[in-house]
Amino acid sequence: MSGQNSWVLKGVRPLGGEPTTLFVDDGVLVDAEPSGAQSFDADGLIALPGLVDLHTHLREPGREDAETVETGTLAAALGGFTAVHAMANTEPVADVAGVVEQVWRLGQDAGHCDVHPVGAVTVGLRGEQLAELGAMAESAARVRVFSDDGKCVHDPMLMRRALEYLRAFDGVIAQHAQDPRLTDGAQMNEGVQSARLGLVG
Amino acid sequence: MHFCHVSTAGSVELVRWAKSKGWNVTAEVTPHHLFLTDDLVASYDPVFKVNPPLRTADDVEALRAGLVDGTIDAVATDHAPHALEDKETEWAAAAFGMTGLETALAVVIAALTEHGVDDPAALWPLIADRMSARPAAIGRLSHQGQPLAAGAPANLVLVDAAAAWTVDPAQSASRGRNTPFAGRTLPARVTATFLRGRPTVLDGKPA
Amino acid sequence: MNRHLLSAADLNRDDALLVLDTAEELARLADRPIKKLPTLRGRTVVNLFFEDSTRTRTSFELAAKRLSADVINFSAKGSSVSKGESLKDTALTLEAMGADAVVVRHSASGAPHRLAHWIRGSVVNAGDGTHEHPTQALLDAFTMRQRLGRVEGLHVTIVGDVLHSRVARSNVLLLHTLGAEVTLVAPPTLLPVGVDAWPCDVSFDLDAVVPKSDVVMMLRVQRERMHGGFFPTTREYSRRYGLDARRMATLPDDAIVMHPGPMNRGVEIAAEVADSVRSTIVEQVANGVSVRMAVLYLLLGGGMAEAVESAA
Amino acid sequence: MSSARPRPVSGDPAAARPVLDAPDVGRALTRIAHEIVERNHGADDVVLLGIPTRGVTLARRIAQRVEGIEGRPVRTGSLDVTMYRDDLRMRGVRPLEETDIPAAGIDDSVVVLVDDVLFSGRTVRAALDAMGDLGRPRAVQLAVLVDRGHRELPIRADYVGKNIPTSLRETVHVLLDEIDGRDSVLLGPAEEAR
Repeated sequence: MSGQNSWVLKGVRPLGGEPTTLFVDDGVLVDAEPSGAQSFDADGLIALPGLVDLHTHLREPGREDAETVETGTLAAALGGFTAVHAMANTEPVADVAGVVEQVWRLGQDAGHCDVHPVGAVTVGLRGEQLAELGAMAESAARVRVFSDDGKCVHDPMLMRRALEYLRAFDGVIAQHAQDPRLTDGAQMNEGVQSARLGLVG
Repeated sequence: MHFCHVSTAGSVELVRWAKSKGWNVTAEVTPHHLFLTDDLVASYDPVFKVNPPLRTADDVEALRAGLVDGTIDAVATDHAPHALEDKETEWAAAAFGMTGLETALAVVIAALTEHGVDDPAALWPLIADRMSARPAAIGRLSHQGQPLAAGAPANLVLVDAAAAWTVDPAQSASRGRNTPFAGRTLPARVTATFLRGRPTVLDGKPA
Repeated sequence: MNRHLLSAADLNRDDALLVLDTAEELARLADRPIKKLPTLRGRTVVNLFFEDSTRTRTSFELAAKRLSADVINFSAKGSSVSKGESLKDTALTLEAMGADAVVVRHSASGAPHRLAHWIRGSVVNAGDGTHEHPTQALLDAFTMRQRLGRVEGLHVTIVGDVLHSRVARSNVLLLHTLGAEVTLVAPPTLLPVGVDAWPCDVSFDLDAVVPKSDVVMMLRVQRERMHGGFFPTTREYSRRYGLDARRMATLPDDAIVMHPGPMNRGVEIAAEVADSVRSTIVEQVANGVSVRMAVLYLLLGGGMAEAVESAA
Repeated sequence: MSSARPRPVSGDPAAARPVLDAPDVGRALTRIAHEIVERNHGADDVVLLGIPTRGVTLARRIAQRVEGIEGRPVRTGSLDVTMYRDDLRMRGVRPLEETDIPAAGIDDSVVVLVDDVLFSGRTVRAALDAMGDLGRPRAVQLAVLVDRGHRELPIRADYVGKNIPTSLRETVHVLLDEIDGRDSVLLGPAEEAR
């Protein structure tokens, strides 16, 4: 029996194409109209696959005053996202299976969109020692994207080891590429504006 | 390797060069780097403080071109909400970061339109690829970013391309009020979002 | 003149000349028996100094008191600010105390601009980080006009750590507005990227520029810069960019030497130069009071946020 | 380098009718000069202080005449009252005019304030305040070219070029050769209520 997740989307324009009708049966796109589906008069709305964001900061755990997984994912849904990646610079840092699973579960509970926690590349984002990348990959969160975002993994040997190690489970490193020595105390883009405003570029 | 928040013309060149070598690299750009420039910092309003920082018009142009020609694979918001007190300070003491989830699609549409990609037949497939298909692939998400065809999970978004709207931080679902687009009128509004057929957003409001 | 003085760029040519002319009249006050004018009686001026600077603070305090204003010195050390109160709360506190004007010095560039959002009164930038110091530029221009009769067309050379100098930034802007021709001389490491967009020339060779200068302004080399890797040694800096007697001798006859103070004698300026007749360093201090009186009068003298009644 | 920019003549001079022509102005100033010398038994301790802007010009003209009479120059200067005005808060901030006090100062002198038109008397009050910070004159007298009545303060002129009864909303324009290219005193029609 078609449940609440069955739809007849009338008059949608997939990727801006000609208006047509899309059928959804129990959460899956199908070719024919399922019985008992709810109808939705799209009237020329553009249909796109749910947006995916590789890079967000949902602040939970640690800075729930700035955002929670619930408020962040609701904002994502309102922005058209059906999946977002949550960066590891939370408090505590998401550098162990326990924290990534907590974030993943918070996403599931909120239900606004899929939350894929990003695992830290190094312990505490300190750029000194590889975090337990395998444990995070095998965890319930199935982490595949790893990043020290907010900080740059600037030790070339450590980066090489991380890239090699991740090949075991098809992981990817999202590098916040920024040489810390060249940007020490930087406040804005260095150029005509920073020269005039007296801000370190 | 995937490069976060590419923000300068030079970086676009480096990614283009790396890809020409056949290396397995991908790159993302944020909506604010596709749209805003560093002259906004003249107000010293920390809402414009972000890392990597807002750049020059030439950088914006190069990023838009890189996104269109595929050198840059994906748009990613780097959504960075902050508590009010972390932003309402003098510039040097303010936290880096901007919210972006609720404005991303509209800003990217505005940026691409300004860049000349205004034919719907070109615009929407480009957005579907750079904001759904490719990021899903980079993130190894098999069930997201699929073409809207039978068999795919019903993860989709319905967009009213004609609805312009004005950004009001007080209305945002995000706890962060630090959107750099406050007061700006942007094109296109999300009407509905479906997560595996379940509506998470209807009529522009939480379902 | 608009309500605040945050940058030298806030002053167009007429505003700047108005300040200088007004300051010239107010300077006469110095030789009167009673150095007081009633104009700002009942107005409250707050000196909000996050960076301690007795020189600038006393100058502003004297200026305000000579106009009969009530002055409150709010130093960051002894106040809630040192207990980590935010800039915004400090501003709201001052607003609650009915400050008509806040003179603010802060180590962060742009702090006065933020303050201006939270305060109904006028904000005067008394130096913000490495951004600007508008009243210093005004008193420098005043001193030039006093000694050389004009500012327009003067060849002004500013020498030293331009990168970190709010004095240099304000001077370049104001001198350009007033029609002077400015040349910056510094080691390349102490010039900001993007300086070529500034309305001035740039040179690395002090000896080539000095003979053509009507004014040479030596910038202070801050102690913390001396080992910041910006130049090899203080000695080398002083040899290439310091103003010693030999270099001063190559100056045109009536050229003057300026320095915002406090000076590093023997580093950017030699003792005999600092004490020579060409040096305007002492006058600059006195002129600072007149200029700051003029600024406070022009910002506060009229009705709130009153535009200047055009004299034309 | 002084900034004494003449204040604009408000209202439309063209529509006004002359009440004093150039010779009248000259004769009035000559009479005032004689009265000053007579009243003060000479001009040795007299200091003529013109109130900018037209008062300064008039003070100089009177000084020339007094010098003609006494054969010795008389001390002259100018006294800007802007900073002492009581209407600063209501009106916009005004640029300052020049204050130029003779080197010997005004202590024990007879200061004769000179202005073009005496009206409410507030300008003279401001001048008196200003002088309080400059020294202690033996006496202060007031010379004006025109007294148009409507005093708001207990102030009267010692020497008056001409009394001209006016309605409150009429305007009096004093034109002087050095500033306006001709000598004349004009009475303008009542302006619309401003």
